[in-house]
Amino acid sequence: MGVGIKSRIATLRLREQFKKYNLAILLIVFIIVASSLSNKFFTISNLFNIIQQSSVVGIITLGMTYVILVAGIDLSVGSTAAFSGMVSTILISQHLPVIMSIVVAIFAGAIIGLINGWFSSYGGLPSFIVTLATMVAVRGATFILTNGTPIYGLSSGFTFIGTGTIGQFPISGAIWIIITLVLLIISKYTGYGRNLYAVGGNPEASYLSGIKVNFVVLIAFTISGILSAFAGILLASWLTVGQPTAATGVELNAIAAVVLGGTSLFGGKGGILGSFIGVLLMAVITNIFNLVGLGSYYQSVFMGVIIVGALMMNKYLVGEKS
Amino acid sequence: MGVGIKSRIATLRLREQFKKYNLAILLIVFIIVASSLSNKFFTISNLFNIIQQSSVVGIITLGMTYVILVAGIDLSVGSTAAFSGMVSTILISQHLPVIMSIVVAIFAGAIIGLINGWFSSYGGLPSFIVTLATMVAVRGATFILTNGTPIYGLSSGFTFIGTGTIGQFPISGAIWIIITLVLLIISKYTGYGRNLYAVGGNPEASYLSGIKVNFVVLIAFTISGILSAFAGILLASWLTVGQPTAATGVELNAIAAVVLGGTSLFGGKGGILGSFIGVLLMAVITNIFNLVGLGSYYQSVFMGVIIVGALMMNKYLVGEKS
Amino acid sequence: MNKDILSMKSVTKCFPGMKALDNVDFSVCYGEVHCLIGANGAGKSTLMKILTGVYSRDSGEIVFKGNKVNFSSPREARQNGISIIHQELSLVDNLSVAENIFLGQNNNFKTVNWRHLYNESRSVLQSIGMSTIYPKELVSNLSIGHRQIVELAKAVALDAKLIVMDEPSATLSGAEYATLVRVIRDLQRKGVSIIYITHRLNELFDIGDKVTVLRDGKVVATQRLTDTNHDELVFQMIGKKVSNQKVIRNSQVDAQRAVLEAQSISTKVIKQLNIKLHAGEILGLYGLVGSGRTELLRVLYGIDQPSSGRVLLNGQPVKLKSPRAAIKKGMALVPENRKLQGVILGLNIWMNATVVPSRDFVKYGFLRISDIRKQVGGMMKRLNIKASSSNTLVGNLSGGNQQKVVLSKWLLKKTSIFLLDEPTQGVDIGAKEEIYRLIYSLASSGNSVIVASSDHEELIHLCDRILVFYDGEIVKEFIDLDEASAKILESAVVGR
Amino acid sequence: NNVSTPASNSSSSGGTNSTSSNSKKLVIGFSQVTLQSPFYVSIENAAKAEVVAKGGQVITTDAENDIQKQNNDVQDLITKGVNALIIDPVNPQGIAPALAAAQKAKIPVIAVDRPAEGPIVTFVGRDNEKMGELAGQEAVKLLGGQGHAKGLVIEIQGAAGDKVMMARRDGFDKIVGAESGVKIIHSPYCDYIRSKAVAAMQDLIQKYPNVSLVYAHNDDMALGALQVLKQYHLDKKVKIVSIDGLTEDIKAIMDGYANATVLNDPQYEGKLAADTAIGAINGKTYPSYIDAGTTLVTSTNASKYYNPSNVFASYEPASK
Ligand SMILES: Nc1ncnc2c1ncn2[C@@H]1O[C@H](COP(=O)(O)OP(=O)(O)OP(=O)(O)O)[C@@H](O)[C@H]1O
Ligand SMILES: Nc1ncnc2c1ncn2[C@@H]1O[C@H](COP(=O)(O)OP(=O)(O)OP(=O)(O)O)[C@@H](O)[C@H]1O
Ligand SMILES: O[C@@H]1[C@H](O)[C@H](O)CO[C@H]1O
Ligand SMILES: [Mg+2]
Ligand SMILES: [Mg+2]
Repeated sequence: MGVGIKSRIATLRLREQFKKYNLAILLIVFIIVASSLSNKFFTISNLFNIIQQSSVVGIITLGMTYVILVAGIDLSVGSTAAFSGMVSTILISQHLPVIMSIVVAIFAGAIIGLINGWFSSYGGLPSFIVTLATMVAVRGATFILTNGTPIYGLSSGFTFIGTGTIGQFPISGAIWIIITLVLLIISKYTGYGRNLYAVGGNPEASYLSGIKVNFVVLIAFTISGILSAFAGILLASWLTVGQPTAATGVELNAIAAVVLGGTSLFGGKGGILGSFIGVLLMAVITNIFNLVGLGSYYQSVFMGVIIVGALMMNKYLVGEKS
Repeated sequence: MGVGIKSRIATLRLREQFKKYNLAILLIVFIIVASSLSNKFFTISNLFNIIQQSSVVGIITLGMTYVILVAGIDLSVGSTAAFSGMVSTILISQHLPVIMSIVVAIFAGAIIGLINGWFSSYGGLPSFIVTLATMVAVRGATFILTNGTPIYGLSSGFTFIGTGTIGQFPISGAIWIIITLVLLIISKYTGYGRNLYAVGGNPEASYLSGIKVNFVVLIAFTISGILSAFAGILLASWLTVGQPTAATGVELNAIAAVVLGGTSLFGGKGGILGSFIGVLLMAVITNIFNLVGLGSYYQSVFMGVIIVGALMMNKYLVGEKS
Repeated sequence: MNKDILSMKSVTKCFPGMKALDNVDFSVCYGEVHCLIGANGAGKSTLMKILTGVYSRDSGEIVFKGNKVNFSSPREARQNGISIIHQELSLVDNLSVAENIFLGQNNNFKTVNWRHLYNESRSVLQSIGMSTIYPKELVSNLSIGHRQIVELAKAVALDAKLIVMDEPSATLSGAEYATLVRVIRDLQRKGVSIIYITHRLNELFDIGDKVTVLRDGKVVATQRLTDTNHDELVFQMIGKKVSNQKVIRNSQVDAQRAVLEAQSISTKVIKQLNIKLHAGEILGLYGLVGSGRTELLRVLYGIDQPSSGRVLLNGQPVKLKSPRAAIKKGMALVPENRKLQGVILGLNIWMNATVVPSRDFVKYGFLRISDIRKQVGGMMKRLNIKASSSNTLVGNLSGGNQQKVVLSKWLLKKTSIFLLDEPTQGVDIGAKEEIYRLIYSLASSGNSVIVASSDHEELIHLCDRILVFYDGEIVKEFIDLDEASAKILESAVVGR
Repeated sequence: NNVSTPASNSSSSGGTNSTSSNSKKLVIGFSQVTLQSPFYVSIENAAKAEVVAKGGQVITTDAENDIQKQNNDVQDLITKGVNALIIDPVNPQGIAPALAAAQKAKIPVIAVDRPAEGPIVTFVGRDNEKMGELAGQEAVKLLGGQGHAKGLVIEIQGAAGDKVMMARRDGFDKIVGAESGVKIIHSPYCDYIRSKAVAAMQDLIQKYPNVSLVYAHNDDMALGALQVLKQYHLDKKVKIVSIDGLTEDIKAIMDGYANATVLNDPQYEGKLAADTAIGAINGKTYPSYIDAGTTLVTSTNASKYYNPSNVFASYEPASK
């Protein structure tokens, strides 16, 4: 009997351990599967390729993570990315200095984030609907900018950010990793980071404890706006074109990655590192789909099945009850 | 002082009254504005036209309302509609009887709803991610059905449902209104309906009180699946073609209408009648945009602004604190 | 000997890293009121959750009405005739009182007869003597005490054979407690068995037939209440003698200095209230459920704005627009609703304890995490918080231990005016003494404290002065606490 | 040269009062499949410019690729009162309710760019299968000539289920598939969008580093593929053939990065549709199909079509 209980406690302990690293384990499993499906998968160039491809949605996902941590959601990230991408490329095509164009475009993203954040906090509206509205409105504004026409002929100083490499390593990937680290440190080791979790976990208790709940939410959305803007600029730089249709639907990928990464849509639980891995997971899946040449209709079906499957498996292994 | 308090109480009363009818009032305001913007607006044919146009998204919105009442969300409604639309038209083009084809297609929708519901309740996953996955997967499956080609040449027995009228009144509109009434009655006067609100308001308390929380959620999603399927069939019947791309993005319109209609995304508050009006509100807005000939990019911008504006105004008038 | 309606044998339950129940034997006779006591975290709630199908047990056996049972959900337990009032309130806020009373009794496939529902609710409320609660009222509009009453009505409405009450009296004051006792007697007369959990040991002798004491997940004793006494129970609970002599303090009220003052404050609930809190003073607020104590504290703390009147701090009028503003002025609030307002269940102990923004916790913009954890660890020892470490999630703590975490966040913040709303609700007797000692030392070092409590003995024991609330007004002030112990109950009930 | 370009903005909009006396004025409703792609914006702009030049007005709606919305849009245009409709349908069959409503209101309908099934005056468009064939013939030439052609071809496809995509695929595959030395790899659908083509190409290049030619269903995707090829320094080795005549692609052909494109001038198509609509209002009759014409552009004739102030190269069939 005593032995039974001890082993039970041990199992529970093991599960706790597993809970901590489950995502990394999942990623490794996926990588092993992918490698066995195609010998092209585990090559330096393909791996760097995956990182390059993930960096835009990866950066958006980081901002999304902060927003979801405070129990919000940001559907406008794709539109914001497109808007800022257009703004930067328009300015550059008007021969403004690259840096200045980028700064203005990021500023535009910050404003959109502020608007989202204000209405979702001080304004007291659900962020889902606020950002749905800005998603639609900002996309419209993006088309108005150039009447729907893309901007080509960008300076190589600009396109370098998105297409360049350090050695073989893509610069955009490096930027993504750096931003990940910064946001990770903020979330773990600063007051603002702690407040993110508190506000997401229990806004009322946080308010009564003197946390500026609305302000914390406002900033989370602003960060999301800024990062989306930056991602949009990176995308334009990578594609060497400013496109008003860019990044359509990216919000869903970002949200999926955040959830796969273990952050709760109800706020207060999860974190940056999980989202980073979540993005990589999704990228590995699409990459291997393409490498094995799976037809695109089937890709959709499998993608859906794999997402739910991975979450269920994780849930089962971690042994959580609903 | 006494007078001050009396008038204050009167204001509060007024607000309570207003709270009850605020949506209807909002709709009337919109209608008045619309009528003053175009003399074509307030004509029988245009009004019936609006009802006809709204019926598909209207029916989807009803199911969405149940799902949101239990604090879930269903992103897969558009894919389900397309899938069932395709299934019904494929069967009809194989010369199966219309009724039977419709039954099979609705059954398919019910299955998708059951899957969504199971994973979101018994499975313990957030419905956002579950239905995001089915949204992608079911759309893929829809394309697989006919390798992406639409189905046309449907029997007039089938197309009558979507295109026919009673007098001048569109049949599809009548169907929408009947389903609204049925769901309204269920939500107000049956045990299931009351349990919807309880589960949405506090799932834990509901569980502890012996409500079959998972079952209630499962059924809500199943109803959403069934109604989406039906809406998809209606759409195919109206367009006289089964299209794999049909109803893309309709989930966002439905959610916006539900929220405009006063149902809380956190569950437990709101209801069917609000959603009905919410759909009409949105339809009036797009209709008047087209009647005044507002450019499409500007339509997007205005749509976003109006949604947030209407919600803020409502909030302010109802005098709610965040 | 009476036959057993319930017998639980060798029940064991583990949580990650700990054993919550260790071979527990527990049985209840037909028609018996069986009390269950133990320090915070002893396993009382866990045992009841296993009984009612909320948790599954690791091993052991449960026999109910002669049958082996294994409820896999609360629903099954209810269908078999067991109802429970959980320690944490479980009502649906945005539904009416009536719907909450009959929550879980709706058949999904049947229609709802609203008139019938309201009538039934009215008669249930009447039967427990609380017809002042209106069945159509939304629960979100009720004070926490009234919610507790609705919970009682809900448990009664089920027609159960066994009712578990997990700390039903924690926020009830004298009159409502009397109602509770009467309801229990009625039920007992009808042959219903009751398991009663409380930290107010006096209550046991009012209503209990037998008592079982749990300590660290083990049964220490089961005995008839006539065969034991207060001190013995305390000894059994905490395993050591508590010095019977109450903590004595020499109060050092500076009656010349009013640190906090409210002048004719009114809101929807309270009317023209005037109070003064002096430096070094412990001021008690007593009253029936819904009398307006919480409402006053909310105004003082800047949560609600008064419709008239003003608040003065150290003689200066202030307008506190938010709790944050109040905190900046040196105020602290321990709210009455721990789960919704006090703790953040998904965060661990140290994060909860340091959730109040403070310069002390940061250096160069970064959190001094190791220092913070050291401080929190000290506080955990001081308050005897039962947890494996400060990394434990607060959601996994027992109710009383959660309450201690809420207290610790203000002790760490070092404020000067403490507003405590039911500060010892759910706290065990050992820790209660510790909290009293803390409040004393706060006051004697010049801080001021307002305690709103439903436990008049607690107030008499703690305070320098007690104000009695009745229907939003202060109807009595007791400076002589001996007089208070004789008259305070009456005064709260009759409003004079 | 044709008008179009960003400057001639969506001027009919701005919430101006609806013209109540439309009997006197020429008002044409244009239901566009989408305004989120320059190709369709150009058609619309050109049509509008043409009508305005003739003293009329165009009211445009944007179906946002949603067939249901398009039917609603057309219904609204009819309610508003237009003399003729130009429709670029999301789908040839799904537009039936709108066509029925137009017929009832006795409003002539011109389909542009994509065919429509039902009571319409005529369809102004191009033969996309033929465009695929032209691309295919050039591809065969680039790969070694008929009967000798050799190599691996990656075909980047348009939008799943779309008629245009199928025609461009079928035309190309018919020609190139006949070459035994050539193998065609169909890539995932990239929806005519550059970023999707980039991502797909990046993955494909891992698997098929020995690719000899890329055929893209439009220039935007071809340019995406080109970018990836540049990154892997394969741009001079791998041939690129595509469709549309995007000025940026013409430039790439002139610079030797891309090899050929098949013209698909939206400006001319739009102008032609507008002229036809005006004719229809005045009772003129038309054959059921009006071909807007196409031609192949390679390095030999690219400079002739290069005009940096246009988004797309202009082309009018000589026969007209
Ligand atoms: N879900 C859980 N996960 C992990 N540990 C838990 C969980 N629930 C309870 N515990 C632990 O089990 C022990 C017993 O808790 P329980 O709630 O039964 O105590 P209690 O006797 O009811 O105390 P209190 O008087 O404070 O309510 C506590 O140490 C608690 O931390
Ligand atoms: N938002 C509200 N709307 C309507 N009535 C309210 C609202 N909030 C509180 N009340 C009522 O005001 C009264 C005073 O409540 P308060 O919480 O201050 O009482 P209390 O003395 O602290 O009692 P308790 O012990 O129940 O907490 C209660 O009767 C309550 O029902
Ligand atoms: O060629 C055109 C354009 O490239 C457009 O982007 C998609 O549809 C095709 O007809
Ligand atoms: Mg307990
Ligand atoms: Mg209170």
